[in-house]
Amino acid sequence: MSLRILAAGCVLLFATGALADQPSVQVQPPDLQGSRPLEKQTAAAVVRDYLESWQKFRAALDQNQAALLDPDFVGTARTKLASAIGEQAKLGIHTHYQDESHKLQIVFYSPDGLSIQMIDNVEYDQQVLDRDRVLATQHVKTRYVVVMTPAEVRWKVRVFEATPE
Amino acid sequence: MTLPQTVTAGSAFSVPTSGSGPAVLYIVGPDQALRRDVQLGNPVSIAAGDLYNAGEYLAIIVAGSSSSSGELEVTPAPHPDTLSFLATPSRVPVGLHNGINGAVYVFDAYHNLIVTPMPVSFELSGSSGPSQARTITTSHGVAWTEIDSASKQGSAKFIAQAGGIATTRVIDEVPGDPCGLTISAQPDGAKLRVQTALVRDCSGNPIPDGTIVTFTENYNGAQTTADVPIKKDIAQIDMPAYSGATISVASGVVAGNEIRWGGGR
Amino acid sequence: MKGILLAVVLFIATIGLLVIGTLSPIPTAVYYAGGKSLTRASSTPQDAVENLAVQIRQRSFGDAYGSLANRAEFTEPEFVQDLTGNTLSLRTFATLEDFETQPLHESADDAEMLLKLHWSTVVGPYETTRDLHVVRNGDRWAVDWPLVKAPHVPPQVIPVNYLRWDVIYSGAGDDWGAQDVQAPRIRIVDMRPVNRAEGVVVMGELLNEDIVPAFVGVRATLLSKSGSPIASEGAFDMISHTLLPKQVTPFLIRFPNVDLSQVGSIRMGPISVLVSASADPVVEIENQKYNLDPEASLTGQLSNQSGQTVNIAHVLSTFYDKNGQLVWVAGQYVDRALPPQTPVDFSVQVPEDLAKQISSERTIVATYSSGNSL
Amino acid sequence: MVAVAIHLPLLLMQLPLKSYDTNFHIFFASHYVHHWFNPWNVKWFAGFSQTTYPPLAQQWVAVVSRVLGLNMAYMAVQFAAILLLAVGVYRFALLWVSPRAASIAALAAVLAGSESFLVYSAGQLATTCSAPILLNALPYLYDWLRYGKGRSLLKATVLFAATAAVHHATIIFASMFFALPVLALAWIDREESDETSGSGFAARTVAIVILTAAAIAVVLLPFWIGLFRYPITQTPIPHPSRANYILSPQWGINYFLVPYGALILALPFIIVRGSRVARLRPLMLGFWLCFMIGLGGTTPIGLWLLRRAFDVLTFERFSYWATLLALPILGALVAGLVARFRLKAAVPVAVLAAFTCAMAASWSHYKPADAEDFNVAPVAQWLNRDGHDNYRYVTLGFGNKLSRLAVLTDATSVDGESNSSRMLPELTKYGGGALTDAKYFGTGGLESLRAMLRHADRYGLKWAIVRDPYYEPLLVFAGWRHVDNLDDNTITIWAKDGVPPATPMNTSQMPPPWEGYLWGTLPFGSSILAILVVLIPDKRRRAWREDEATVTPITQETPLSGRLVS
Repeated sequence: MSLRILAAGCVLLFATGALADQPSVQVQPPDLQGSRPLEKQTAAAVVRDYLESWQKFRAALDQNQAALLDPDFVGTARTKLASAIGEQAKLGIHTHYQDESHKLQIVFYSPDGLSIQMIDNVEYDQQVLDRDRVLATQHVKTRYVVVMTPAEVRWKVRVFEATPE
Repeated sequence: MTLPQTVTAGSAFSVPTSGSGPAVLYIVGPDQALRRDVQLGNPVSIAAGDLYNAGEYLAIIVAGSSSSSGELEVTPAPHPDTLSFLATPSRVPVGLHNGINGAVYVFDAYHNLIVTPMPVSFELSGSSGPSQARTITTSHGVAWTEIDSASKQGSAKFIAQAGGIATTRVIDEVPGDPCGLTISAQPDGAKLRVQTALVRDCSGNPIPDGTIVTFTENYNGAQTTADVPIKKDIAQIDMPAYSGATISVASGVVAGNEIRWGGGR
Repeated sequence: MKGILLAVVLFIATIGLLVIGTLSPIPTAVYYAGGKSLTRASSTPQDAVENLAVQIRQRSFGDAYGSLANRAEFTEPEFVQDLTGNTLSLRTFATLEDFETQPLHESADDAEMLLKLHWSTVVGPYETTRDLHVVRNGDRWAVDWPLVKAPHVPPQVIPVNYLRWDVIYSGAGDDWGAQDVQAPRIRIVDMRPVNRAEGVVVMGELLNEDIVPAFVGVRATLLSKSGSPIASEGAFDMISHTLLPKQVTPFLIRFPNVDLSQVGSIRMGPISVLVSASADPVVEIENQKYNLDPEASLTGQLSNQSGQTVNIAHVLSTFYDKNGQLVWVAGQYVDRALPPQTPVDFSVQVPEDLAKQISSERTIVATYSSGNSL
Repeated sequence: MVAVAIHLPLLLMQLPLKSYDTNFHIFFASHYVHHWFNPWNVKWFAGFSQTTYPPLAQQWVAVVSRVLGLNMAYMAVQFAAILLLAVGVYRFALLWVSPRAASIAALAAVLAGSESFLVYSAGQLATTCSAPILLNALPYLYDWLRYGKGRSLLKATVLFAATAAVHHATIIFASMFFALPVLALAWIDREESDETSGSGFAARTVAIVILTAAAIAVVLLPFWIGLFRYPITQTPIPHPSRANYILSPQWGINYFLVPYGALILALPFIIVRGSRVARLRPLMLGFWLCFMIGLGGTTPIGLWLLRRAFDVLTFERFSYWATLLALPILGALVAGLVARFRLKAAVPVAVLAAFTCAMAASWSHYKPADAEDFNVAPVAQWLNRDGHDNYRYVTLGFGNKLSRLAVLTDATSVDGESNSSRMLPELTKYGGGALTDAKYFGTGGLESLRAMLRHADRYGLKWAIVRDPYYEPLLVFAGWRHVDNLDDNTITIWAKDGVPPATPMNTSQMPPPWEGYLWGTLPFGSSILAILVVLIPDKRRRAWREDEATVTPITQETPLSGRLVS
């Protein structure tokens, strides 16, 4: 019940954010695997940190600055994104991502408490630019599987992968 | 440009193109960005291993000032290559129900999470007693289980296996709290040597050396205490020898027996 | 003529101000001069004791020794060792911050004086008291220093059979899923908040449930009735941070200027880290006696059972009432080093208002041995 | 030439780096190098504003460092100050004595023990830079009071403002000792020449006071705002210059014998000469008062006059100012002796002066600020790697290397060397100075250190970098773990587990951007303006000098000086 309230709260919170060029966010009640109960503070922190990671992801891919990823991404996710940024920079292109909506659901909380898996049905616009020249724009609707692991003061994205719906 | 709807990570594929003249093909996604010079009208070949990160990509052909684009989805390779096996705890008391848990994330050779369901087998085998095994099918690329710890102490192998790939963790199954803690005393010069019997847990496992045993001697309103580590299965200490003193023992929250020196037990 | 007069006035003023400044120095000058007042002729027992204290404060041990009446009974190094310890101890680096004297008895030829020395050390202030016999020698008075000779540790061989745990971590880097040793399991087995005049005090006991040593700490956060945090503090040095398997430590956390009536709940945050550690030294706490008079205190001796000198010991005592409920946690640093097999006295003070509730106690000792920190 | 011969080699050897405060000034300068218009410095005290200390000398170091690097830039600015001091003392002395005596005074300034003491032992860049500017302002003050020249008013005002921009204590305290005698002199000279009415003189005095006060208020506006918002309420920190030098002879050597040197022998004669010659009396009285205050706690006069400020100020600078005030009279004395006894006087005086200078310059070798020199680079490298700089640190036993480390590392600390800039209650409540030297401040210092370690979590304080094993017991009992060794195990690193990464602190004290722009513009601008206005030619200068020579009372009242001048 409390998670439903949390979900509703998140929707409200982020729906108001949409007015300020923020994506709309809908958090669905968890459909959990795993024996560990998920506290509402943990769920809220994971959602908050994930949405913040999108902002850093957008900025890093747009500005080709891998260092911007550091506070929010770790492990495979950080390595792959940083590698893509390096390739973009080498090709002289950059990518502007604008996420429009997220539908989030937590699906796994590992019994040791050291990983949380989330599904994000996301819609975003992807615009590839060669310096200031727009090469292409695409509206993308896909599903991300996200694995987050705790760092010292926040959850960081460790797996960030678009998968077939 | 005619794009395949999906390609498998790391596989070779080609993109047929139409028209004529030179152009540039970009394949851009969050995890990878590729560029190929192409001659329009000829197919563009992407070699095996060139596009290996799963995800949504935007493919763009740029010829002069015009461009066309399309979506391309790269899916993980179907065969597992790496298992991220989170097994905890590294030490677990013996005889604990669901005391050991493991979660496995299954990745392909390019560190893409394989989200198609597949069976993962877990097996816990200790130095003594039967092994415990179970098979779990992954959901969104992850499978997990919980297993009881054995009743005998020792190192247990916790193995996760999927698609022929196995990963092993070692779990130390350690004794529980001391059980039936008893002491005895003998005079040792002017002192009293107090020592425990062999310190065991309730399953008969010896309590590891270094575990603290607290001796307390009360005599005539004065108290003498010492926190003594177990060495070679027993703990011992020299205490003042007062006739009529009571000496008790405890370890953590477990209390042992009490003896009276000079006044019988 | 006017000019000469001005010069004379200025000379006189200068000399006058210098005399005033020296004979009646301002507090800052007194502080740097090393005492409450200047050393002066020891024409009274009080002067003699104060002069001695000033010399100790200035660490002029040679002068202090030279002023003693009974200096023939011991050497200057023995006197210095009595003040600073014969091996590294809390005394070694203590500075005498202040002192008090109190006459106990005086006759024409001798006197008894109480000298309270307030020392400042890195771990906090402590106080020592000496009963001094002062004797008249002509028109001067001199102190008979009651030397406490350092216990002589007999030559012996103590078998070294200590237990030690070392930890090998998986190393730096991000190798997710790779196995690492987990932090030790610890548990708060008792906790009680009390209201004191200075604020809220949260005390309790922490147990290392694991089979490996734990480096522990406890933080408490006071939450208001609405759930908002009021204050967050740690146990600092009122806990034994290294806990061997199944060892219990008391802890005490102070929240100055907070009233318990403001507190709705308390969030406890124990932390534990797996560390390399040694089971030694074992310190036996002998002859603990709880005294109500003259002031409530727990006294006893510490006896170092290992072969290694303990330079500084911190005695931490938990006091319970007759129902076994926690009443108070108190600590005391011991200013003398603990040589092997040699008892050293300690005394832990208890607040007078709680003294009568106390029925039993439990004491542990946290230790520091120089050069053993890594 | 003497300044070049003596001080240039010492500065090229970077001798001041061993002093107490040099690294502090370099640290401030290093901030201005990177953040000229943002005085908020996160590296100390979990964040503090550099508007708490006048910036001009440090800003000049920052500017020159673009060419020479920070260390040599400091030396260059210090050298410029020494040269300017010779000029300033000469010009100031000319108000009182003959040109020959003024020349000797200027020479003595270069050799003065207190100058060398402040430059090489104390490292007080701000004091040694501000005094020369003040001295150069005083002749213009005299000129304005005597003759009412508008140019002099402008020059005096601008130079006073520049003095304030370098050092607030100099303008607040030293200006009294220097300006009041000049005011009195102008009044005396006015009476003799009867050029100006009393009311006119008073009006000029009021005018320059108002103008100067306004200029100082504007030039250091963010400083005054900060002082108003956060008045200094911290518990006084002990400083041995407040000791009684008779009762504590070791401090007497440090703060009296070394700075004054052979000048002590001349003190009675300075009093006598200054008393006998009416025109020198204001200067002598100013000197006497400053001298007496400079004795710190040796007399009660400092406490009587300064009250609470006595426990905030340090007194070596008063001895410095007293020396400068004595120099004109000393110049006249020496000039007289040399004129009378020629080489028999000149040689011993020169030897004594050289000895005074040498002793003071080398004092930092005999009584170094740090017992041992060591390299902080490995510590900086450690802090800068592996994310260590996500947390704050505190050093223990680093002395003034604290500032050097802060220049080299990106990590932030809860400690620092600028006592007036501190706002954290753990630092201001107990009467201790920098935490790194906590043990030298007795109970107050150690209480402060314990309070800070107790609140490590609050400040993201994870690292204690220890060079003095004295502190180890505290760290052990307070729950810190030894995690690393550096520099052949002479430096140990201790960590506190469970501390969250450092987050910005004290942001309510952060000056708004407009204050940053003022701070980056006005003080430095005042120095540029001062250079420009001083270049404006002074038409009456030569005539005034001639007047001065003729009215110098020495020539009138003493046969000795009469011979000297003739």
